[in-house]
Amino acid sequence: MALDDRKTDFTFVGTRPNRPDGLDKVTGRAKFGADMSAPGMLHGAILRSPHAHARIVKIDTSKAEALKDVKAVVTRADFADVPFKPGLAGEFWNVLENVMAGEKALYDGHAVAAVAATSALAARDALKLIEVEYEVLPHVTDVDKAMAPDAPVIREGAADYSVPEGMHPNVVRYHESGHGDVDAGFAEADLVLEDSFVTEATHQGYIEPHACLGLLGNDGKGELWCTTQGHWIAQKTCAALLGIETSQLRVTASEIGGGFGGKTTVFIEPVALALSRKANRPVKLVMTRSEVFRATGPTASASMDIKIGMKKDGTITAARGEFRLQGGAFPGAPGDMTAMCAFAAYNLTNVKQIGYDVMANRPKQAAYRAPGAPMGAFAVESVIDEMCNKLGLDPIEVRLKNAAHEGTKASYGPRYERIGLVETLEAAKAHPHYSAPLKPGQGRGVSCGFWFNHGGETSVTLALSEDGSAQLMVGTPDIGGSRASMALMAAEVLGIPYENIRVTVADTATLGYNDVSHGSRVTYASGLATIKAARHAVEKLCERAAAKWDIPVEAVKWENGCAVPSGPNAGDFDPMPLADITAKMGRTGGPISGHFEATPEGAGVSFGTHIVDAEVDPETGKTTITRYTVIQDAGKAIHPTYVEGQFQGGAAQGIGWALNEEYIYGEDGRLQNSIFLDYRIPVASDLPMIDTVIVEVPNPGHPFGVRGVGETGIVPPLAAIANAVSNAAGVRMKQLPMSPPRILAALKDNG
Amino acid sequence: MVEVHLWSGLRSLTGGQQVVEVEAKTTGDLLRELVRTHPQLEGPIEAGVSIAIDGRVIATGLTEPIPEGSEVYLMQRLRGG
Amino acid sequence: MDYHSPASFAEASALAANATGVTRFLAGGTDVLVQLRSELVTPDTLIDIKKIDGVSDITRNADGSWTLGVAATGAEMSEHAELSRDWPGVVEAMDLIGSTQVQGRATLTGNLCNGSPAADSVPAMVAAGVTVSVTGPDGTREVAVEDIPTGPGKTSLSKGEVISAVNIPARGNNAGDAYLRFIPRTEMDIAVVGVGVSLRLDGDTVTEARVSLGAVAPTVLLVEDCAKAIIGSTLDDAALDALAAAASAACNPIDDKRGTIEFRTEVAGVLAKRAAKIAYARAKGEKA
Amino acid sequence: MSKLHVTTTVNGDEVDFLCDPRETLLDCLRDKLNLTGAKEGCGTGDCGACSVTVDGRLVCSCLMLGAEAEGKTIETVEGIADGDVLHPLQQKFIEHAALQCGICTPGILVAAKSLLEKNPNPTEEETRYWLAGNLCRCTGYDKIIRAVMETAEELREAS
Repeated sequence: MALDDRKTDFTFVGTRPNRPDGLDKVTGRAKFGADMSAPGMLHGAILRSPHAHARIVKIDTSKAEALKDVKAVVTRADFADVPFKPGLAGEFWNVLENVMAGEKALYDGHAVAAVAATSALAARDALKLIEVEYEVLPHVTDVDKAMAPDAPVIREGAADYSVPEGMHPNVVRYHESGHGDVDAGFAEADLVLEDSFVTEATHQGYIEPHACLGLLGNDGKGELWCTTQGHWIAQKTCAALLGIETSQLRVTASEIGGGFGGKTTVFIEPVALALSRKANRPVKLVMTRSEVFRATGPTASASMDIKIGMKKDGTITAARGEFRLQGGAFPGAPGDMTAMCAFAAYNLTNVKQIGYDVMANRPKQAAYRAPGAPMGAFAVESVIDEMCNKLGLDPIEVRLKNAAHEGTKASYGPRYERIGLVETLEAAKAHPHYSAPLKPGQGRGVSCGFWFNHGGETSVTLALSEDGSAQLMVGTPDIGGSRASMALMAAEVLGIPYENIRVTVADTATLGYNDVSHGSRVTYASGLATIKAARHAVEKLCERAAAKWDIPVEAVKWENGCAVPSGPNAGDFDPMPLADITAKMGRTGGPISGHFEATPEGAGVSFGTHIVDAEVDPETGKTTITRYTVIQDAGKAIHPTYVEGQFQGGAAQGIGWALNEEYIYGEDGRLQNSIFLDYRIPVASDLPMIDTVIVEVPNPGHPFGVRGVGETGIVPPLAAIANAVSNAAGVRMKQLPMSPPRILAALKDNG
Repeated sequence: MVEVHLWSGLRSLTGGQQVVEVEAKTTGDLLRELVRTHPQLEGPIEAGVSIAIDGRVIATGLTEPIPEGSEVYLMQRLRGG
Repeated sequence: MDYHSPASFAEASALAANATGVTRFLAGGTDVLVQLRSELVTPDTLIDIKKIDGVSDITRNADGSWTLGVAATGAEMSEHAELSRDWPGVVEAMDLIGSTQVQGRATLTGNLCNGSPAADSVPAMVAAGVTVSVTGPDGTREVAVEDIPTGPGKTSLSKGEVISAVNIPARGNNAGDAYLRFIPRTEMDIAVVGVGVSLRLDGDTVTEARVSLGAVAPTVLLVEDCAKAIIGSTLDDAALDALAAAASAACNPIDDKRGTIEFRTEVAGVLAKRAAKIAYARAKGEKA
Repeated sequence: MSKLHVTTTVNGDEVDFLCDPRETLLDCLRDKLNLTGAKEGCGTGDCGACSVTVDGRLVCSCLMLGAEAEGKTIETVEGIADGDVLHPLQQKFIEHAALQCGICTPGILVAAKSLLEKNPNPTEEETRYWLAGNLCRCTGYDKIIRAVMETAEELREAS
């Protein structure tokens, strides 16, 4: 994009108006996934495997079917009966297998059958009458054990081209990249440090369980209401799994009660539709919290080895990392992303990274905020911190010395465009937090973090009304206030008040394909499309003005919400406000809309630096986070308050991951902590205020300079907190979560 | 000709080369030519790749122009949460 | 499931005595409903005792002792200034259970009858020497709190028996109690270790003490050795170390998702010291 | 299984419904009375998204049976605003962006209102502990706590 196309002085962008859907959300009238009902509606419930790995010998549903309240029972056979489109393979096949088990139950909580009945209680009661005969198989849930020669095989033949010969069949993808000669680099170093790190799987922990209401007739036409980050992917996937035409299924996204990556695929939606088709009535399915934990995507667990060489002055001479990620019983653990992001903050001559995608008997991992990046940053930034300690160097100075900047060859290959890492580090160094005195027992940690960000398919329509207001239809569900950002950007282009723009998340029948609200893409991609759709409408507005003034359209420009002559030579006309044009639009050429669709490529990578203070109780190993500061490059903050909110939310989730959240499996392979009581996400009293600094280094790939901000904020916290805790406790913590028993044990081992 | 830098994991599919040359004016051309000249690259390309042109990451697009002399990297397809 | 809301404990007892299958009494319901919802326990008969007269009352008797109705909630206890002054440890222990919302419903009796070794209010009640009135087909008897739980999820109550009141002794002079628990977060967790201490002083010297431990054995423990370690002392460092050692020695915990054997054993000693110091300060009339 | 007939007052309106003894107050509010403002985030009293007040006392409606509502007075998020005038907390939550996805918001508003009625001048620590049973996964609580404390301050100044 040409630089002169970029805007730098703003009227609306950068202000902090109330969100358009605020009233709905504070009065309880906003409709989330479970809030919809339909006439004649049935309630569904899903039977789940109690075994981590078992062959399904037989399912007898006859007793359940005999109940008068039960209107349909489905198993995998009901999906297989469907005349699938040829070639249901790859990820569609994986999703089907995850949605309803086939020959084997692959993890504790894997769906094996489902019921639709006249009430939720009746459906749950009916599940108890379904008899499933299992042949229990050996299982494995740990990533390193799943790679060991004697590990039970989850599925033969799941590995792709990339896996070198001789690896266990549970290793399904392999990634290797880097540049330079790491051995030569290590030889140049004054200090070489090598260490291993482990992180447990964590769940996105959105407060709204998955919920949907599906209606499907035997004519192949259906309606689906669901809580999702992307209703087009839900449409496409459900259609494929049910063997119907994509366009015959209309999907409406409900308000979404959090996603963080976990609602980028389907779980219960195809089941509700299958039940509905069989019962010929609408079916509502709502997961319990326990189902959410057992059967929807946690992030991957990881086991990692890092080796870094450093000169006495802090220059990194070489870096090597090996990242083994376990992503449940299906391919998909982002070992490649972990590897590519791990060293991305640094300007390295010699770097090598290896990533593994490993299957185990756990639920299919789903994306979770910068998927893969936080684990790698934890390992790498811990080693760098330890090296700073050993060499007596300031951790921010060392990071600045090695920081990537424009033109640096990234660890994952290409050279960076304009990036803002150095700016975040300089801001961190200058922040009062960094120089504030620490109390006894406290430690300070810093870490950098990197994420790619994403563009994705995007389609936006903006329609003007006769009174001069505008309705904007976007296809990306609003998870955190994006309606406000869209309206601000549209207002900026149109020059009409923010309040005059109504933003709607359109259903799949009213807009072209839109990729999921993920990859920090909404403000970037839907924002870019909104700007261009608004500009498209402006072109038409200018045409109408030109026609009225009888001058060439090139002689008209758009300024402050009015068409004006572009210069003295264009003629002497009073500015023509938007509302004057739209008032007569029906008689001057017809309705005026703007539209834009594309797959914008230019999301712009993003960096952040976090500073955290932690206090450790040496007698109990309990950690308190006493101060936290997030500094991140947003490119351009459209609505700064919601940008701050993204920073704060990422940090809070990182604090949970670092300190207490984890998937705990018993010897039997069953999940031990499938309720919020035992899956300990941070509560209000656990956290301090979270300070934020928004750095703005504009992204050359967006008209207003936007970089996505949603994900990067969860990359630095694990390492920053580990560094703070390690510095407070005087012992290096290498395993997450750093729960009190682990810290106390480490303190004891350290004497 | 465009010099395409591969990630090192792909060397086993290109007879050890980490940089290969193909004739391409767009990202679509580039992928097609890569598969034509190195058939073993079909696997990774089908599995999904992104292309960086002078540092700008093209996640999926096949129509992006590749200017003469630009630095081109093949990358694993990026995903997000 | 049948739902009953009897008007008296005799009626409640008779309903339970004549019921078949699984019977549960419903006070605050913060455990019963969780078990019902997760289908761990679906009672055949559910007896709601909150319609019985006086079950929410908190009464100070003439001798200084307290009688609490079985449906008096944690919130009502915390709001009761006199009770909080007499038995801050018991009140705080109850207050630690769950959220503000849970406090609006949860009761001492429910916490006790749930039979969890990690129940926060139980060690505090045991340390305080609390008893409960148990009404059954044969009338009402008084039972020490420590004699109610018999193992995880189990109590000594027999069919048809229902707790009808909670009796807290008179606090008396120069005495104080405290309860501390360890949880990984600041709120909303089940105790990994809990310690209740109640003691009385003569001058600076401890003359009476009861120390109890939660979450370190199948039932809440009343640990005599802990009491012995501090009785006769001024709670000096040697006494505190002896207390910690006795507490750790009394532990017979399990490894589970909430904590390890080593952790629980170690932290039981740490918390015993800290709780004893608070109780001691309170007995001396200091703010703690 | 016979159903129970329950008569109760919700947001000032006398209502009645039939429920299974196993159904929670939350089930009844949502499915029988179409008051879907209270949400089920966990069903175990751990998330607070279903918070309501019963006879003025803050509770989780998932931890109370519908049958227990007989004769009680219940207030939900739908009853917080006074006609078309938002409660100051509601207004402040919008202004402060104290919500992102908004699923926890109804429960937090009910809980925060209950706090300010009991304690018009809460400290940050008191506010955080009072709201510890209301999980929010989006905001890190920062803006929520600020919104509650600023509302408290404004209400104190106004009275």
